[in-house]
Amino acid sequence: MNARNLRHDLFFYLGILLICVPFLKIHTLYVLPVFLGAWGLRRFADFAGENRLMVTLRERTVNSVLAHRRVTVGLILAVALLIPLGASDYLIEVFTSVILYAILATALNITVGLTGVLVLGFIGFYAVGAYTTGILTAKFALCGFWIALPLSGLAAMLCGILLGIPALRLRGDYLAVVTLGFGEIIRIFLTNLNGLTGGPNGILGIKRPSFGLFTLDHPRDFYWFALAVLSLVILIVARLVDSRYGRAWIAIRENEMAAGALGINVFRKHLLSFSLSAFFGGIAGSLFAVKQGFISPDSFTFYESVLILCMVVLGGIGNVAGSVTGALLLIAAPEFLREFSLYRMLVFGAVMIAFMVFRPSGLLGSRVIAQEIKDRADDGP
Amino acid sequence: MKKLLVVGLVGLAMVACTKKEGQEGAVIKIGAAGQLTGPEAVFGSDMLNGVKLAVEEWNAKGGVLGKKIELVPGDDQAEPRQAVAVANKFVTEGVVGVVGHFNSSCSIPASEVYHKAGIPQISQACTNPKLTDQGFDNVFRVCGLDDQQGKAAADFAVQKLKVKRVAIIHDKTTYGQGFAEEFKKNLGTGVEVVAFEGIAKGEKDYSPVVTKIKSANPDLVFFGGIFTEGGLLIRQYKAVGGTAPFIGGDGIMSEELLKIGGPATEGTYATFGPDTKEIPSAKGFNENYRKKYGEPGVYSVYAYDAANIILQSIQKAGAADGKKITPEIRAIDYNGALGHIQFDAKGDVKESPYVVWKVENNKFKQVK
Amino acid sequence: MFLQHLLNGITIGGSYALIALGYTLVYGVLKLINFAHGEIYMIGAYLGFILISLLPAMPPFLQGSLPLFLLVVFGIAAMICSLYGFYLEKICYRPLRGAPKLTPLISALGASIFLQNFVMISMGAKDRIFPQTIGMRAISLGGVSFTPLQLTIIFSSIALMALLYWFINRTRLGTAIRATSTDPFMAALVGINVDTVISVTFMAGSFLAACAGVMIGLYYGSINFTLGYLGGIKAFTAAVLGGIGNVPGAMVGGFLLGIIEALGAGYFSSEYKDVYAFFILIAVLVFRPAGLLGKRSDERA
Amino acid sequence: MTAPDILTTEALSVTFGGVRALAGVSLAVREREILSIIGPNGAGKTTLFNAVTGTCPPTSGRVRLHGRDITAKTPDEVARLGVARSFQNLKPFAEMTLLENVLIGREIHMTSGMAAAILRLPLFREDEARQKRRARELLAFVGLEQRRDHLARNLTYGERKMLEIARALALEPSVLLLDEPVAGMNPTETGFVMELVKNIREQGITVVIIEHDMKMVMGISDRIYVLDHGELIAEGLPHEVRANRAVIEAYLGGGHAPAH
Repeated sequence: MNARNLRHDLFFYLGILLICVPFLKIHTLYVLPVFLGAWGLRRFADFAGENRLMVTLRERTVNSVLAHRRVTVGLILAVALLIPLGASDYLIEVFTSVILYAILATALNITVGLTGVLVLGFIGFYAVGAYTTGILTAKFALCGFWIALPLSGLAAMLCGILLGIPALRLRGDYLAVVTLGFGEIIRIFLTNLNGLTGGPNGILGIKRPSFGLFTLDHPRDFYWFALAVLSLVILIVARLVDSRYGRAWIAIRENEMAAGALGINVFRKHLLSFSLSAFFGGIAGSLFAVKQGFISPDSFTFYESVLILCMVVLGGIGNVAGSVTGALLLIAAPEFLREFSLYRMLVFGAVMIAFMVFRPSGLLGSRVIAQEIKDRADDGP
Repeated sequence: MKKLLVVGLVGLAMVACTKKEGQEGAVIKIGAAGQLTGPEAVFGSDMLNGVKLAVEEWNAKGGVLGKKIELVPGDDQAEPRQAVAVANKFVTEGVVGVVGHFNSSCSIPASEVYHKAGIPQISQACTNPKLTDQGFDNVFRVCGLDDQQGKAAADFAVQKLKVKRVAIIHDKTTYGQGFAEEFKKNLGTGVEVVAFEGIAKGEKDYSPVVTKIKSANPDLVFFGGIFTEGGLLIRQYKAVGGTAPFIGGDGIMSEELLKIGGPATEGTYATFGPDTKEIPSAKGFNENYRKKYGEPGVYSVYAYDAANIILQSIQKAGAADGKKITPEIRAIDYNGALGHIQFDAKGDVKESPYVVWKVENNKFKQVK
Repeated sequence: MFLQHLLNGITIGGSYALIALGYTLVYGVLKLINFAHGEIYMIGAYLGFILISLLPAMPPFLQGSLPLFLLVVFGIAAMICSLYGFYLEKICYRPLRGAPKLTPLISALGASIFLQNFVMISMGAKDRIFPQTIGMRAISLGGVSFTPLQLTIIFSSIALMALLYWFINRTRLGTAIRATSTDPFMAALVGINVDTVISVTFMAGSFLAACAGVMIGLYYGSINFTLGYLGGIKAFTAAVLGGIGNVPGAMVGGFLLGIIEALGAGYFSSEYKDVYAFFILIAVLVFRPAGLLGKRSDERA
Repeated sequence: MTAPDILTTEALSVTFGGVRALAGVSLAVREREILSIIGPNGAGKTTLFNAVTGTCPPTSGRVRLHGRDITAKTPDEVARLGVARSFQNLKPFAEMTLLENVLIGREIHMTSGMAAAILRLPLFREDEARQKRRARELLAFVGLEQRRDHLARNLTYGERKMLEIARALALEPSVLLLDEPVAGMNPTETGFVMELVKNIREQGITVVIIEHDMKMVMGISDRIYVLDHGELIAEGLPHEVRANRAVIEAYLGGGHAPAH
């Protein structure tokens, strides 16, 4: 830490304090510990990076986890199944929300994680799915839940294709903004098409699904149903990733031109991942509609899209288990820290910046890191 | 290590929830739900303080059925998903009666959770008829309804102001649009509705709408919505040369309207309950509230009465059990700060006298 | 009535243009959309509010003459806001300069949410109301009525645009910015310190956004911490409409969007007012990504 | 009788805003031939490859494969028709293993649909196994088989060049376009690549090479075309081209006796 860059740091942080004063007034002093913390964290991160012990520790655990993959997945599934037995209704409700958001995060991960396409209006598909179920089962009672569920997925998929065809020809940040526009347009239409969507009053009295006589009214039953859907979605996505489709998507993310030269129709593969994402988004929307029983436009704001993106980023871009962990952290944690709910979004914003700068591959690391460590292990000492 | 991290977290959550919620029965819990944070947090805190005052008064007299009353606050941040989470939290913590949810888009989904758990819910401000149309026996409200409020505003416009041309604006929320539709229904044939426009809540620029309204040269402009948009509309309407007065509902009854709208709000009408500062029965409430929490909000007195109704019903029912309390609430003949309150079959207040207020030299005054 | 809509459109169009310039300048130099730019505009509005409510504490000579006081308010707000722009670039963009396209976008999104909530927590979530300082009396001239405030807003936005145009085309630093936006690699080769140029671009964009924020605060009289979200998207639409990366394009795009919105909401239905902006955005991006004045370049994927 | 033409271009030209990168180039590639295209830097060699493969569509002129017009085809269509290429500036899929890189080349030969992949049906498993076997053969062919599970990111420069060739061969092309395959390689590696190209030709694949390394060009080319400033200035057998006055001037800038 030579003098020149100490002086540089000093000016840097002093400047930040200066611009905080008009807003925080005397509370600016609270900002100081935050800086010291950030500065210390940064030093620790560098230390942890080079230190032999830390690196080997991380490698050994990733290896062990990868080695017996089946066991870890089995363990998690068992714990997830047992939760409703011990938990109170409130906690079951919270974990059901976690599951719904995990489905959404896994769906978004197909596009953001695999094909490297940033979708900002993803909540639009969630809304289309929810309202399709709401309209079909409650508003006009045309069919039962079991018909409405696939239809919701298909409706969202159709929107995905209609949006994808023009949008997927665009460059990264343009595409992100077009999808943002899509999300807002969906919400504005939901608010204004009173006849179809009930406008701001939304749709009431959406029934819970039922198998013959037995309806999933009790939170515990609905939790297991949602868990089954989540497991199915993860199975499908994991198997697709570990097949020609996953490889094609990752190849496109890596280098579109090279993929094209090898005979891959880049546009069609983009559209496939985009509409698959939309389909699972619609399914999650349908579950949300029957879980809550009442839907209105204010549940589908831009912040929800950002929340889901944050889960994917935090968990690890392109890592299916990462998205589930992200959902768990970002939905369950704030419930237990209810009194800090005011600071929730502030922390999310800071976390997104910190992760992009220090650890773009997220908590669980993208698939690549794990693979790389395995490589080094193969090379031997 | 990472997958184990996930397992650890989930395990921790399991442990956290297996321990039973505190000791049973030693305390009677009353829930108070509303938006305690966010842009309209002022409505949430008014409600919370009203309920706190009632609970403290009862606890001073030894609580109810010999047990202390514990107030459990719930912050739904004016968002339906959070409202359902708060409702479930109340059910788990063994709350026996709930005062709340402020806006309709929160009260309605929460009422389903309370209905399933058999816990009585009294809303102090949800004026949308749909809440009690659901046919839940445990759902009541102490405030008026949009149709009553709409009728009062329409009658005032037709009979007192004798207007012929009316423009209607609403903010496309469950409350705003419902109230605007009720007002339109009750106008009758003699009046021509020259405009019926929705605006986007949270926007700043309403100059296109007010320009369109001005060119329709109405005698009166009705606005269904909250004071923020109300103030902006009035201000921009006058800025483009509009002259007709505005009339709104309980949503615009707040000092904030005068601050945002500025001098342009002079002569604006609003329908609301009788002036709680004038009615004799509310004198006690106003003094105690001012001592503890400063100037009472428009809805504090409603929350105060709602809490008292629940506590009085618990005493009459002789048991802190939602199923027993609900019939007592339905049959109650209550005299409180708002005066005489009785509930009809659907759970609405039998008669809720709406009166019209007017802004005169920057203050709300009741029109006689 | 048409003239009245037109006037409303131009007033709001002026501030769209000022914010759009920020997007265009940053895009020119970094080929990146600065998602957090909308929040800088919101912070400008709040700084305007804080400074104006300090009026009583101001020295007497300022209290006396209104224009001088306003000039001081605009100046200080713009200065502080450009520092916000500087730190935004230093913390969220600089470390990610070579990173894949996705990372800076997400980091900018995080910055946007952080700034919004920073202001919400420090200044409260309730709307903040500007004290009524400037004459609000409506003057009507041939069926069109407007307030002196509207005139000051229209003229000052045009003056600021002229100032930027002069800065970009007539000063050494301006030329360096243009050089860097055409080819950063070559610019560095000929000795331009690309990092300082990028910082200056962010500060210039924030300076203009701050002025737009103070204007909007004065004109509408009430501001809220979510002001930046919708304002930002609208301004970005204006920048793309005019041709992203093209300075005159942003100015034209801003006024055009303001007028289209005013006429659309005035004559069709105001419920879909925001939808017009989003439709234009998507239509331009898909059918003519270079925008009206921009040069055709391979913007396609 | 000389072999029939497999790939021909007719008056192909490409202009980038005023700059004529290719000016009316007409050349013919014969079946199972090793053809080299040489010329000084900036002569338009890579532009020719881009125009042929559809990476950058030509401003005028025709490209024909087996006599059929493929001028307007997109790069992936051209690849599917059997024209594979490697890139001058390497483009491996860095975050994927070597096996996966080559499997991308096998993509157009795969038959299993989404349902089969999700349900892990025998159709899927056999398809994957078959393609993996072929991919490993190709990796072995270029000598990278034992590192098949390593990330492409960790390869040396020479190994990346080999991977590009293996990936291109995975398309089972009829024509292979190699853009400077031995640039920056030492003599032993160059020799290995020369053997490789001969082998590829044995398997019935026509090879067109852009290259500056004269030892390679003269060593294995059946015919040579010479490009300069976007125009064809010479064509013929290696020894003819070596003695051609115009070629020497293009390379050495005139006034020098041919190097013996």
